[in-house]
Amino acid sequence: MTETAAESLVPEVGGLVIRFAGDSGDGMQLAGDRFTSASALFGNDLSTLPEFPAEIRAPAGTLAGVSAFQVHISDHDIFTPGDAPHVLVAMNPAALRAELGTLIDGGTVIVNADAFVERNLAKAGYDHDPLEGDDLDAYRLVRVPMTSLTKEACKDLGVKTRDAERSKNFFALGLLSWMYSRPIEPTIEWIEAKFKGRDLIIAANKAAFNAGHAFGETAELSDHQVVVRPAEMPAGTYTNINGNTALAWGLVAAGQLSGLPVFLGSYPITPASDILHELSRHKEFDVATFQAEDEIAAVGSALGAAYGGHLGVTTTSGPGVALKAETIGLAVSLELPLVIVNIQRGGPSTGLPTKTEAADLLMAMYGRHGESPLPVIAARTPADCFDQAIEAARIAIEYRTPVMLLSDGYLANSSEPWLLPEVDDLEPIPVGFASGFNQVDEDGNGVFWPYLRDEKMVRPWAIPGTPDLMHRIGGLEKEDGSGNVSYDGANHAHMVAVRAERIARIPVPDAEVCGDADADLLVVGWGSTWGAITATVRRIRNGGRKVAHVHLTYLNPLPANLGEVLSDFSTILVPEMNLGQLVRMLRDEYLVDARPVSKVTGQPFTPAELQHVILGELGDDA
Amino acid sequence: MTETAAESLVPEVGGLVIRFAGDSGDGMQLAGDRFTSASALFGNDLSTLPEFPAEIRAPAGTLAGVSAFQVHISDHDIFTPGDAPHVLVAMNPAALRAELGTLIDGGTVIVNADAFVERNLAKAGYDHDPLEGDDLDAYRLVRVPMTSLTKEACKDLGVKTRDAERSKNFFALGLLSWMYSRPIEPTIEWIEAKFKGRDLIIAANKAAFNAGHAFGETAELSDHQVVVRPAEMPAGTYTNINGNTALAWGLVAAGQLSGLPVFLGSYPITPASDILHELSRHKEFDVATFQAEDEIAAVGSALGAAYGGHLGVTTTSGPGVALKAETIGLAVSLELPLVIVNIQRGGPSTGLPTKTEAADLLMAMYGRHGESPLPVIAARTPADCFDQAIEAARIAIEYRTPVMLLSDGYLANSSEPWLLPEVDDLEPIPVGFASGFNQVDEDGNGVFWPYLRDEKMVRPWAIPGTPDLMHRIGGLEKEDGSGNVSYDGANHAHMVAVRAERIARIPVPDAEVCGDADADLLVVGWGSTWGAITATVRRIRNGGRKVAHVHLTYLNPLPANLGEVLSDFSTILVPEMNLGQLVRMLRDEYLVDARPVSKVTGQPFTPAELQHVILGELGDDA
Amino acid sequence: MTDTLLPEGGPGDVPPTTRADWQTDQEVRWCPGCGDYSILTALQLLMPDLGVRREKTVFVSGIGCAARFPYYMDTYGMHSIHGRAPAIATGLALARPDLDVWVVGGDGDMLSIGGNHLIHALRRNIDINILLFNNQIYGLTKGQFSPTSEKGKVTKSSPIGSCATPFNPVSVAIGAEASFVARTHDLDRRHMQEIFRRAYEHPGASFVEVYQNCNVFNDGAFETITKKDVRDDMLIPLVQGEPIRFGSDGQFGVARHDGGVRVVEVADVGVDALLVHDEARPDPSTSFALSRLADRPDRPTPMGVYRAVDRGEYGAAMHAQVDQMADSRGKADLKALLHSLPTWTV
Amino acid sequence: MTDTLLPEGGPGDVPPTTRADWQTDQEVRWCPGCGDYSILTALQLLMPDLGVRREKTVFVSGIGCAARFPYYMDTYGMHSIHGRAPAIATGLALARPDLDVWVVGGDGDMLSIGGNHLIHALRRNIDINILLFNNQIYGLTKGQFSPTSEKGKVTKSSPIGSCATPFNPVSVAIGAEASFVARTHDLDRRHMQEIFRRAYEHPGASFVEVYQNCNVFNDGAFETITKKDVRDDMLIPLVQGEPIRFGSDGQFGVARHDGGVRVVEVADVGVDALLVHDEARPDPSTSFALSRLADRPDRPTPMGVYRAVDRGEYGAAMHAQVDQMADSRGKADLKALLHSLPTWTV
Ligand SMILES: Cc1ncc(C[n+]2csc(CCOP(=O)(O)OP(=O)(O)O)c2C)c(N)n1
Ligand SMILES: Cc1ncc(C[n+]2csc(CCOP(=O)(O)OP(=O)(O)O)c2C)c(N)n1
Ligand code: SF4
Ligand code: SF4
Ligand SMILES: [Mg+2]
Ligand SMILES: [Mg+2]
Repeated sequence: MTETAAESLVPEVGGLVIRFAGDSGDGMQLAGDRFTSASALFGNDLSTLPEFPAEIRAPAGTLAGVSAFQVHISDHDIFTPGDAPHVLVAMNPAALRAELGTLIDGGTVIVNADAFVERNLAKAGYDHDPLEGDDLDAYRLVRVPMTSLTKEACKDLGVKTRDAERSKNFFALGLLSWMYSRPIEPTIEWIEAKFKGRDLIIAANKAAFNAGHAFGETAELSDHQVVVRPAEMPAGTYTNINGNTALAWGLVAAGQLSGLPVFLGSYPITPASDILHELSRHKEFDVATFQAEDEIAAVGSALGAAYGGHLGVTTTSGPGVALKAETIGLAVSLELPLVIVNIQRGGPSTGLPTKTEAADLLMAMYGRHGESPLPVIAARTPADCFDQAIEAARIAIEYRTPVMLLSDGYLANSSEPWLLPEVDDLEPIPVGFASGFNQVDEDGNGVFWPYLRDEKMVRPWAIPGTPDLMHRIGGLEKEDGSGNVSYDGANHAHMVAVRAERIARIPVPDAEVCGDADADLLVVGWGSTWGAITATVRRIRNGGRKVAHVHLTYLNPLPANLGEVLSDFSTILVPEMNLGQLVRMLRDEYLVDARPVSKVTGQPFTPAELQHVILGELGDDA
Repeated sequence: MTETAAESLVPEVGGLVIRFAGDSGDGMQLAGDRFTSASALFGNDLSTLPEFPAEIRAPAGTLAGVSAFQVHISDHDIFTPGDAPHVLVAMNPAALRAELGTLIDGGTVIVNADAFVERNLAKAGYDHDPLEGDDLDAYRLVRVPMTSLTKEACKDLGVKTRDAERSKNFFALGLLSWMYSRPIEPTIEWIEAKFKGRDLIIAANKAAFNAGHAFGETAELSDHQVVVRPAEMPAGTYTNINGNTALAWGLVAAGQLSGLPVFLGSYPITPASDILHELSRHKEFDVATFQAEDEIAAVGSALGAAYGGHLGVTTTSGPGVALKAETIGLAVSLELPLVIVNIQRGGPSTGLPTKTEAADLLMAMYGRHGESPLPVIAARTPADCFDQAIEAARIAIEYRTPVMLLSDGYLANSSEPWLLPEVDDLEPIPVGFASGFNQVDEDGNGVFWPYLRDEKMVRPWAIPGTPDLMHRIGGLEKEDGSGNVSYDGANHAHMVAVRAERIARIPVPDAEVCGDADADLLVVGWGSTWGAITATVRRIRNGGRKVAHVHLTYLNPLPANLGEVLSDFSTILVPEMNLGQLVRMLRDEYLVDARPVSKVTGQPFTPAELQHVILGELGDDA
Repeated sequence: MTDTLLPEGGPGDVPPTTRADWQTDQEVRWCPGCGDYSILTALQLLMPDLGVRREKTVFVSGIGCAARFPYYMDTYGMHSIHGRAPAIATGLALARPDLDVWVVGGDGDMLSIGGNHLIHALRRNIDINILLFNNQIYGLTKGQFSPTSEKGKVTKSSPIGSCATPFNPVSVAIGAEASFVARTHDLDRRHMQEIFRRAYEHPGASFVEVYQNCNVFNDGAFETITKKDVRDDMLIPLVQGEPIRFGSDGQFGVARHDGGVRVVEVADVGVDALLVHDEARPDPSTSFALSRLADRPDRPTPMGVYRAVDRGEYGAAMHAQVDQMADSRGKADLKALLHSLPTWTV
Repeated sequence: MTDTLLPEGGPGDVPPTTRADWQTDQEVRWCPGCGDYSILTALQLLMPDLGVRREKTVFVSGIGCAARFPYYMDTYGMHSIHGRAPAIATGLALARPDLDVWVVGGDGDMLSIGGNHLIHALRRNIDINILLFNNQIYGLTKGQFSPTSEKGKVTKSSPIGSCATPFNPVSVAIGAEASFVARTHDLDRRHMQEIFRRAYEHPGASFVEVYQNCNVFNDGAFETITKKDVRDDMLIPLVQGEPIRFGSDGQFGVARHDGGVRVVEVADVGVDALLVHDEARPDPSTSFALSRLADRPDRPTPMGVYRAVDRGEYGAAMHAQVDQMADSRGKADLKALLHSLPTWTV
């Protein structure tokens, strides 16, 4: 019905960015999430950006307590949660005050008018009611008494008033669903499934949702109504996925593809904990999760399991990686497979734990004593976290080395439609434990040398339990080949070189240039900036200017062709959510005058910001 | 008497490198040390290189158990323990086998012939007696039955035979003292002082020493006798100092110069432990040493003490720095003074704990999560450890920041004559704790803002106990100025920039070019390579070729003029005891094609090695 | 050389303070209903009574909900990093024996990642007051089991139950040579204050476990023993020198049994059979036995001071050594130090 | 997908081994006279008796003299980093319940830097056998005091004596919920073997403190109790089910006293007054009390198994959960997992 209406009457727009904002207790993450799901099922391309306070329950009604969820829906493929919202839903004055600045000029503000009472205004730091003054003159204001209408809708259901009030996020969702022509059914079904057995809650949420929907229809809001048509997307089955879930599933998949049990040693930390949570729910895949006493024990237990022939994994964020450094160094020396996942967040120190940043790249490269090189790879989108988790495991297993996989708070929590891979198409990861002698001693007897290398410079993985291959490994320098402790200087120099070379030699795909290969300006990125850079490059090229983009998944070793690629461009810009880290690596490695574009505000780049910088660089302020 | 003889008859040489080698239990470190002291008192310039096994008492007689001490004495100023020994003292077959390769062709080998018995030969892996075959044809062999002569000398003293045998290192020392015309008295006095109260030991050691001396005189060794005249050195009082002692004294001095009590939080680790030992002996300087339960507690306790207004210091080696990373990041965020000393050793992981390496520079720079910059400085000679300890403390206190001070195993244990500074000439370190309000609130009342910065961007150090200035600090991002917790993105970006800039702005002395400013080739070094580079550069210039040398004490920030300096040279070589770390920083920072010269054998560069590389570079294989 | 005097605190007598003096201008950001509020109140109300100076008081914490504590006390304070507060406080307390150093942290902060620093601070008997807010859960990271969570606990990271036996914090502390060990709970302000005062007065390390309700992720964890209506029958007050007795009518008591202790009915055994509480026994065995009475917080649980012995605190010994060296060697003389190895003059 | 089978160890019955089978070709590099040698010998001699497979046996250690141990046992082994062996062994033992995992380390390794991992491994009751070689000193770093060094000990880092009270490792372990706790010493091979065998047989974490002489940096630390001529009067054998009695003529015994235990003369109190040793008491209080008998190794010290209770080991519970999920959900199906959130098809 709505859909028919939409198809016939409602104006279409290509894309829309909506930001739900309210108090932490107002359920905005849920509302945003549901809106997103409905949009996904509707067929839009989309990208989300949840943002929440560091406190569990920051004081109600305050700026600190504001929780927001931004979703960008589109009828074509998109890469970011959008430059700036077109629509802001503000459930209370604090949300309005905190978030209004993000809205585009002329955007729509939908407020829960009931919440604009003196007490709340004061808590938000308003000395007047912004709904009355000229604060909102530049916007289209939609005042909706959401609380009272929700209560009204629930009044005959036997729900306590307080509980009824709680459903106001569903009222908002209903209203938005009407305004932006989202399908109703998925939400109704979700409510019924989610709250199964709690009938009163189901009833209240459904009533609130329907009331919101009806409000849109009956109030004179039809001039606000627009529709965003489904995007044309490659055929296949999709699911809406965030980075942490994708990463967890990637680890499960890596276990299946290698045939190895997965052992996750982890210690909770924002924004990585959800990977631990997700994996702990999938033990049937032979996934063991061990919540250790700290990060050192987490990585230590994973390394112990790896020694035992499991796929050892540890997940954490920056502070945890710092603590793991010594043990990672041991793994480098032991040449055992290990996957270390860093979901980066704002630093230094405790920093901004719930905000995103990507300032741990140089720590990944150099954050250990001695020469202790290891492969570093980074995921670029939420769904890519799945692929890179498998890739990290593959490199770790194939090359017997700890691998650092970088993601960040933005990828972790934001979501996008993911074209599900065919499980049977996923490449198996060959393992091949050592099973017999690999050397003869002076007397002609078979012996096992734990550091005898193959053509890839990889040593055998001989796991305890294997008859005859008993051997000892350790962090003291060892003689190449025999693995015996060696204090010999020449051997040490050799081993230092071998450790460097065996990592440097790992083959990684060539860097691909997207956009105009003949442009003057190249943008080089890594990690989650992919979305913003891709969107920006498309815009600039659509605007008729030339620009190229290389996005690095492999940070160590770098793609073999990268130096050559870089040499083709006169200007190289490197946007990073740090003060310039990859850019240092590029300058050092290739002696090119790559320049940093930094953002460290706890939020991802928007295409608008990058566009501004790049056009400025191209000599155009447009 | 000896001296008269020396003056009249004995041929002079400009310099001499002697290597004492024996079993760990043979007392070679002591013999070397005494020889060094006597030479120092005699007025030579000198430089030493002690080397010992990782085991406490490696199995007697084996190659693994060999302990060696190399000393270079000279009649002019020198900078290294020498390219290769002219004289090798080998107390047993293992020592001969392990060390012979280091000797120059035609060098002198002095062996304890008594030790060359079948059992010992076998332990050393000889299948024949090298004293009999042609093994030593290229050398001048001096066979001395040291054990039996020592026993003979002690036989009437009432010393047990076993104990008498133990004195054979003094026999060797006596012999060497005669051969190389060292004064006798200092050693005799030292024996008497050291073993005070243990008369039998004194008697045995003196008897052995005198017997060794007499053996030189009576045996026909006078053709081996040479003298190394005192060096011309600047006037003043000297002492022979190793890097760890100098560093410890520098910390004591920093306490005195700042008027702050020193608090050392430390956990034992080779080769840093001796700093803890030394400082624990000087509590009267208001130096507290706290042996913590681990490195994290060590740095934590030092940070706690720093918060309390002490000069907080922590000393460790690479594995310890890795563990301290998270707490150092906190110190960066808290902007409190803290000195972190890293006596680098061979890595990665446990690596070669008793050998030297300098591969922790990039960890010092980048080994923490988030953007967490801190000043990094490095000592270049044993005595320089004194100055740089003071400098590290000065920067930490003046700029309220953790400072990383790098030394290494070579500097730690080797020694050189040190022209003692006049204590009164040492610059005081101003402190200035905050004592009053620095801000007024809206009501006009005085308040204290812990993050209000002065013109150097430095925040006040307001220590507990100060009335009125109560405030809270922490690792969460804080609002600049007020220091209140702030999750604001713009403030975070500002603070990240401020933290970077306030370190980048610390004024450091310009880089000085030594050698030929108009040369084509510049050698850039840092840390303990100073000696080898300086000696090399001198040799090459003496050979009529042009070469320049810049040695960096300040690694972060780098000297302001460094880019300009580098741009004057077409070839830049960077010798480092790692695979190339400073060279990365230089390439990145200045886009110059600086190239690494690496050595990671657990031993410092020798001038001969560097000379070879540089001359090769200059197009000359000579 | 400069002379940098450490501040002495304000002059003269300690000025009287009120609760308000101990409150900061920072919004308290715990969840409404969190047990942390009442602990904060208890301390803010106690401080004026203790007659201490704000500027001489420091709160050091790690990371967690509990560890937000310093922001709300108008004293000096450091919100440090996860698990490290006891180590940082150790350095501060050793450097500055003139200060009152308090350490606050959660069960994750102090028993999981920070367990080692905690036991070493207790062993060394550093003069700090350690308050462990035990809510048997990780609050700030939104609800994973902690080292004090009961076996089988279902949480985000243990969807079908945790596999681990929890620590008993009092047992851990006693096993680690703690000289002062006590337990209290967030629903009894008066008891908390009494215990905090005792902790404050104790020379050396004081360890106080505070049962604290996390109403968001582990609501009611201690209800079975601390709720008003069951409290009398479930909490066993430890009173120095008194037979250990409890129950709404004093009908229960604690008596020794097979090397440990057990709950008895006074009517069955008689008052004389009850264990007389002596927190100051040099041998910690009885205190340890008391800690085993309740291996889960649904059994009668002793509340109060389990152990309080004066065994000399580390800082005093450390400073005595400084004095000893100063006395035996005279005034610190840098020049003499530099000349203490053999020297020669050119 | 590949099918990577974990090895099952050699086929069939366990082949008999001799001591030589357990020796590696590596030179043993402890100082001559070090107590570590006799512990090594004890284990190498015991292993054939235990009837275990070398390939199924793993020694994991940290760093220190003691931690060199794995190099000398011809089994699988890892010489890891300082303090972390219990954590690494935990991962290995959980991943591979088919292995016998032993952990070896010194007092610094396991009680100083590694204290936290140790107590958590004990609490969780991981199925590993932990041997702590306690020489009350840091050997490998050449002689600093350790957390078990007596107060006042003069070492390189404590030139006028250490200020800290030491840990009593047995008390620490019991306070940390250890299910198996024992003490033995390097001068009594037979006793060591008996204790190591018990540790091996115990399901869950076994903790064995071995008094070990460091003849270079702390020679004779245990002489006052372990030397042949004093041993009978100074070592108290703990024998399950027997009254605790010792002395060259059995003249001494141990009896309960004021909640703890004390040494008595049997003649004074009679045999019936002696404490009958029961390592299996669920309440650890008596075992704890026994650990307090000697607060320094110059007083009569119980040797043997202080505590041995079966309380379910962590790994079994963990693997049961894997099976439980597998049972309830059927065969792991990656495709189903990827389709477990709402999907739509284009
Ligand atoms: C090094 C490090 N690891 C992990 C975290 C994440 N983290 C913050 S608080 C916390 C535990 C909180 O539990 P608890 O200490 O019991 O305090 P509560 O929140 O329950 O008061 C964790 C794991 C962190 N901040 N730093
Ligand atoms: C992270 C780290 N810190 C410190 C050290 C130095 N270290 C090696 S062994 C050791 C302690 C040795 O004492 P203990 O564990 O008692 O073993 P022992 O040598 O006495 O057998 C220390 C501090 C290290 N290797 N790594
Ligand atoms: S999460 Fe729990 S402990 Fe944390 S503030 Fe909320 S109620 Fe308190
Ligand atoms: S230093 Fe001590 S513990 Fe280490 S090997 Fe020597 S005697 Fe044994
Ligand atoms: Mg908690
Ligand atoms: Mg030891």
